[in-house]
Amino acid sequence: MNSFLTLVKRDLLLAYRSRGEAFNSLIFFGLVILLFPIGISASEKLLAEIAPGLIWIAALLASMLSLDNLFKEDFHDGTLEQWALSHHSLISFAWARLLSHWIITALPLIIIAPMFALSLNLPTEAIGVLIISLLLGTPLLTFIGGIGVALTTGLKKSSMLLPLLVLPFYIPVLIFGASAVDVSADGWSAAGQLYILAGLFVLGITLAPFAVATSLKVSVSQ
Amino acid sequence: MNSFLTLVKRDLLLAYRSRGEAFNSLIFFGLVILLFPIGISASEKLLAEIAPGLIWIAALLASMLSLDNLFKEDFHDGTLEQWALSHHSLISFAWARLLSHWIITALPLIIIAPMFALSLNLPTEAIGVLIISLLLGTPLLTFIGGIGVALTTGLKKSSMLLPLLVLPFYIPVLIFGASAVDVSADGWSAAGQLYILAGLFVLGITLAPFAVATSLKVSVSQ
Amino acid sequence: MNILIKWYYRLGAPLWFYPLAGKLIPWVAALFLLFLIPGLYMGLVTAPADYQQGESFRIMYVHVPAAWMSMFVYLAMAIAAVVALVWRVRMAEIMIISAVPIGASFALIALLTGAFWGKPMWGAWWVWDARLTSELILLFIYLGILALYNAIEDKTTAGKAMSILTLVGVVNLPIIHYSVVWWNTLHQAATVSVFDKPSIHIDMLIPLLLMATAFKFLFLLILLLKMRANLIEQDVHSGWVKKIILDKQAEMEKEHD
Amino acid sequence: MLFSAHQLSCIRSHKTLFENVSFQISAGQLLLVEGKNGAGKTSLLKLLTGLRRPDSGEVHWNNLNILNSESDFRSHLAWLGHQNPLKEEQTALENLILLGHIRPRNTNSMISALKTVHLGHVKHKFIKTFSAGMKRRLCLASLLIADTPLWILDEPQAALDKAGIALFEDLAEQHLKNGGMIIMTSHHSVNIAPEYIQTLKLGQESQ
Amino acid sequence: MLFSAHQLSCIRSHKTLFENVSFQISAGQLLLVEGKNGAGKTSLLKLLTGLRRPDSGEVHWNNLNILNSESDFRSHLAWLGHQNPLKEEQTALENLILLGHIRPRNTNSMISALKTVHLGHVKHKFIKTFSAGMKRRLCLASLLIADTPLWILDEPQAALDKAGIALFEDLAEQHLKNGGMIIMTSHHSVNIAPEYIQTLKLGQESQ
Ligand code: HEM
Ligand SMILES: Nc1ncnc2c1ncn2[C@@H]1O[C@H](COP(=O)(O)OP(=O)(O)OP(=O)(O)O)[C@@H](O)[C@H]1O
Ligand SMILES: Nc1ncnc2c1ncn2[C@@H]1O[C@H](COP(=O)(O)OP(=O)(O)OP(=O)(O)O)[C@@H](O)[C@H]1O
Ligand SMILES: [Mg+2]
Ligand SMILES: [Mg+2]
Repeated sequence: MNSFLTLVKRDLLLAYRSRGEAFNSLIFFGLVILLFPIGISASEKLLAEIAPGLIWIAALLASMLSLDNLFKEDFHDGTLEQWALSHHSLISFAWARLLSHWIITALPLIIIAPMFALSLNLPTEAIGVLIISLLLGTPLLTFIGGIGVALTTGLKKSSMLLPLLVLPFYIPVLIFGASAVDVSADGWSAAGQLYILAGLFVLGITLAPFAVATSLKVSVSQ
Repeated sequence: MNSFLTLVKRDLLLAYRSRGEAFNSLIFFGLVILLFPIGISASEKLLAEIAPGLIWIAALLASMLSLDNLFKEDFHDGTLEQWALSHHSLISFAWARLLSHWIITALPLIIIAPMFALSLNLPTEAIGVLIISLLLGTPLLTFIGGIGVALTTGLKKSSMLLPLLVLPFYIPVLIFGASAVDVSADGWSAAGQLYILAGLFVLGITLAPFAVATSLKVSVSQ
Repeated sequence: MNILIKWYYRLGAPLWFYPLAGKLIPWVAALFLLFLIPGLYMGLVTAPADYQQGESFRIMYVHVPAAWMSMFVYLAMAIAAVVALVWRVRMAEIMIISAVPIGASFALIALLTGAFWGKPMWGAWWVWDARLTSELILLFIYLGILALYNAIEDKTTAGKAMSILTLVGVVNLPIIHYSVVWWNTLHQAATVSVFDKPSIHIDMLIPLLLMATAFKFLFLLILLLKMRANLIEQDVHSGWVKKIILDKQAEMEKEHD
Repeated sequence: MLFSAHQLSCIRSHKTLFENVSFQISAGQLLLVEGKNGAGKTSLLKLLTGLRRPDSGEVHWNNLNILNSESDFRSHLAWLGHQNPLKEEQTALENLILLGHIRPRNTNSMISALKTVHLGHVKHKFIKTFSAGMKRRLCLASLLIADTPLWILDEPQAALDKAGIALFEDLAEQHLKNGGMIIMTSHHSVNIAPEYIQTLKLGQESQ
Repeated sequence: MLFSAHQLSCIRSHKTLFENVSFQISAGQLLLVEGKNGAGKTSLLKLLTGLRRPDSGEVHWNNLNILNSESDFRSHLAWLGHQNPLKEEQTALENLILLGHIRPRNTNSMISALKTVHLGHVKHKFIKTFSAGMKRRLCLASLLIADTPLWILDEPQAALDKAGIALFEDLAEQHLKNGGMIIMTSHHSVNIAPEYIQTLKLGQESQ
């Protein structure tokens, strides 16, 4: 537990030190959303219509791209090797990395999402659901993505593989997340979608760290 | 000239060896386009309406993300240092890298774009303009992006900066590219937009390698 | 030519520049006020209300000079960038980095005032029109230059990298200026031109020109202040700063006697 | 305490690097693995730590296969590979604190460990401003604060200057005197009293 | 042929690494740069190649400042830094061909250069399967096919085994005999006839 907290603290400190990095996925998120009004010269109505999907897709892409850094540095500088050989279990290491990665890359994005949503004319009623769906969905994206990264992190040319590995698991999250916002923008209740997301959330968050730890062990032994 | 060709050949060979990498931006491109119908549960008409912008934005993002690898490896393994100290000019090095990077990351994307365009119900008449606009626009993206990468390549935490540096220059390309396809989808002539793109193309392709070479020299001297 | 080069290098020497800037500052400040006060008075009080736009057009007296300055500052930076890259004059780099936040502020002011003006005029805060977009891009370029400079720890390298980026960004200036000609947009076409008779009433023009001149002096004023600050900050460890501090101390002691 | 390898062999891309490597060391002994470039020294060390599985043979810690008694073995092991497991954006002290969490701690203070490797005066500096040798020394400091009898080190002297190498030899000898064990590779002669040292030569055939 | 440095100084993050470093070497001489970890050896070599600009002082090639006669100087220079400028996904021969394009070529064939550094039998293997020492040898081979009198090498012996070091010393002596010049750093003694060698010690103060 002690070393778990130290790890989380280290990661947050590092993220703070190189602030830029933490804003990275935030900027990318904003970018994707910003480019749309520019690129499709759309009417306000059209924008509002695609807003839920757009925000969710932007969040998904930002989350996927930030994954790359999840274990790469620790792998290349030998830190991962050290943890694999320590008397602590790799599971607590995995948990710590996943948690701090989510805090660094996804939390800022959730905080800023309402602003973008409003600028895309999403109805105010849907903002709450947007935030809840992101709060449930983005940890899932991080944790599922973590498995993919752990599996590919030892490979030199891993970047191509990753989307292929994680995307099939991302799509359900996207569907439920986006449709939750979509229906609540149309004035309906999004409870159904949110329950499913919550279920996936619990499942993912309990099982993924085991898978991540096992995959890391495999990667490190190459 | 001889060393220029050797470099291009090397890059293409390397790309072929690690085929995955070359498909990387292609997959990302496809992904962005693919996620939209899933995420926004849209009608065919709506999709057709946003198709030009969507394809162009996907191309822009794919191009921007692939930039990261443009000089990174050469910088870290000291190859760049070697070229900077060689009796050849860095400009031919820059040209070779930019050209082969475009061939590897953008060309496949242009080849496959019509397929995506059709699946998004873009009118067949607009396909030709789409290809021409991508042929003119993507080299610009690569060459302009190259300047940004060359400037930031020596930095540890460069990834955040890059979008900020290159995006302002990408936006005009996006505007003209997307609107060329847009107007031709509506049955108008896209000549105006294409002329402007062609002008930017000539400008970018002649000037960018100089800027890239100068920036590389600066980066390598750190 | 020779004199020019000599002048250059003298201006390039911090020890020489620092006190000179110090002496200039009060004069520039005075000139700024000299143009600002009548400009504001005439613009806000004596100029006639526009027959079409009513009183809201008065925002022009901030919007237009700020928009002009956002481009002028960039042009000045680009010239300094050439100087920095070709002749390796460090003062030129200091000038650029000092000018960036000022230019960015002008661009931001132009954008904000434009947006406030656009709401009553066009019924929207923002449209994706060529001039508006290219001005927004200008702001981003300013921010990019600033971020790049701050990201590179070695300031010699940072100065060079920044100069290159500044030069690359110059392409945006003609786009901003001619956007109203090249594309049909919502935005006003040029009303003031060096060659043509201005298409604006003389009572409106005079305060506009006064304000524009005042903004130029404002720029110069802030630039000198910032350059002095940046110089001291970068060179704390170097000899000339110590010398200036010693001189200052000697001066103060003399006053005490 | 006993660490032993039995008939180890290792195959990489269809080439047998070594076969039938066996040895045994006990408290206070150092095993020096020698061999040409590419002989398989790094590969052997990875087998000994359990990072890689041997293609045949077994590694034993106190007569138990290390793959079966993993957590017990690991709480006695300190491993230092080719790379320095340091974060560039953290200071020397912060890095050491983190490395301290990986292995069981002994009672030495971090500060005194940093002083021992002559980094006391830069403990609050970022690693990115360190030269190659300074980084390596910081890694050595992490061994001093760990309560692990078995050190497995891959070219610990690499990048160190003469003073640094002498320092390392001192530390190693001290560790052996206190009943520790060391397994290490090196391309250079190691100035430690020969009664501690066993040598293992890998790859006799011409590479 | 004359290579000389005049009153060089180098500052990194407000710390003066060295000041007033001057030397001069001519055909057939080797300058050995020595100093503790962090003394600034790597930094000095970068000034000498022109990769970094000195904070004061000048470097001259045949009495011309290298910053003014860049392309002339560079066509006489071969530089080898800490890193190996090799591509993992290419074979040894392919890498050598590319390195051959960077510098002016002499008449030695690639194959014979590879044989000289004992890599003839793996010339069609990918670099990623090479050990640290094999990579370094391949870099040495790239010097053999270049027609450049001045070699500037940062720790060329690092990662080499004893045979590799002896090989390097042979090659260096050969180069000096043929009228070449070498500037290099090393933490170890260099076994080359002392009449060729000048030594430059950096950083006398304790680091
Ligand atoms: C956010 C919105 C706006 C932006 C970014 C913007 C930007 C600019 C820029 C960059 C210029 C200087 C052009 C040059 O010198 O070439 C300018 C000038 C000017 N703007 Fe705006 N503007 C905005 C909104 C407006 C609005 C709503 C009006 C009035 C209807 C307006 C009226 C003018 C006028 C009269 C000029 C002077 C034209 C000249 O003499 O060149 N602007 N604006
Ligand atoms: N990833 C790999 N894939 C295939 N072969 C490999 C790989 N890594 C190493 N090898 C091969 O294994 C052999 C031993 O490599 P190893 O790194 O263990 O050597 P070493 O004795 O540590 O050499 P050095 O003294 O140069 O560090 C080498 O011949 C190398 O070609
Ligand atoms: N990027 C940097 N930023 C700030 N300081 C640096 C940087 N790189 C090196 N230094 C400092 O410069 C000094 C000299 O570094 P350099 O790499 O030249 O040493 P060296 O003599 O080559 O050492 P080694 O023998 O360990 O290779 C070190 O004290 C280091 O702290
Ligand atoms: Mg090894
Ligand atoms: Mg060094």
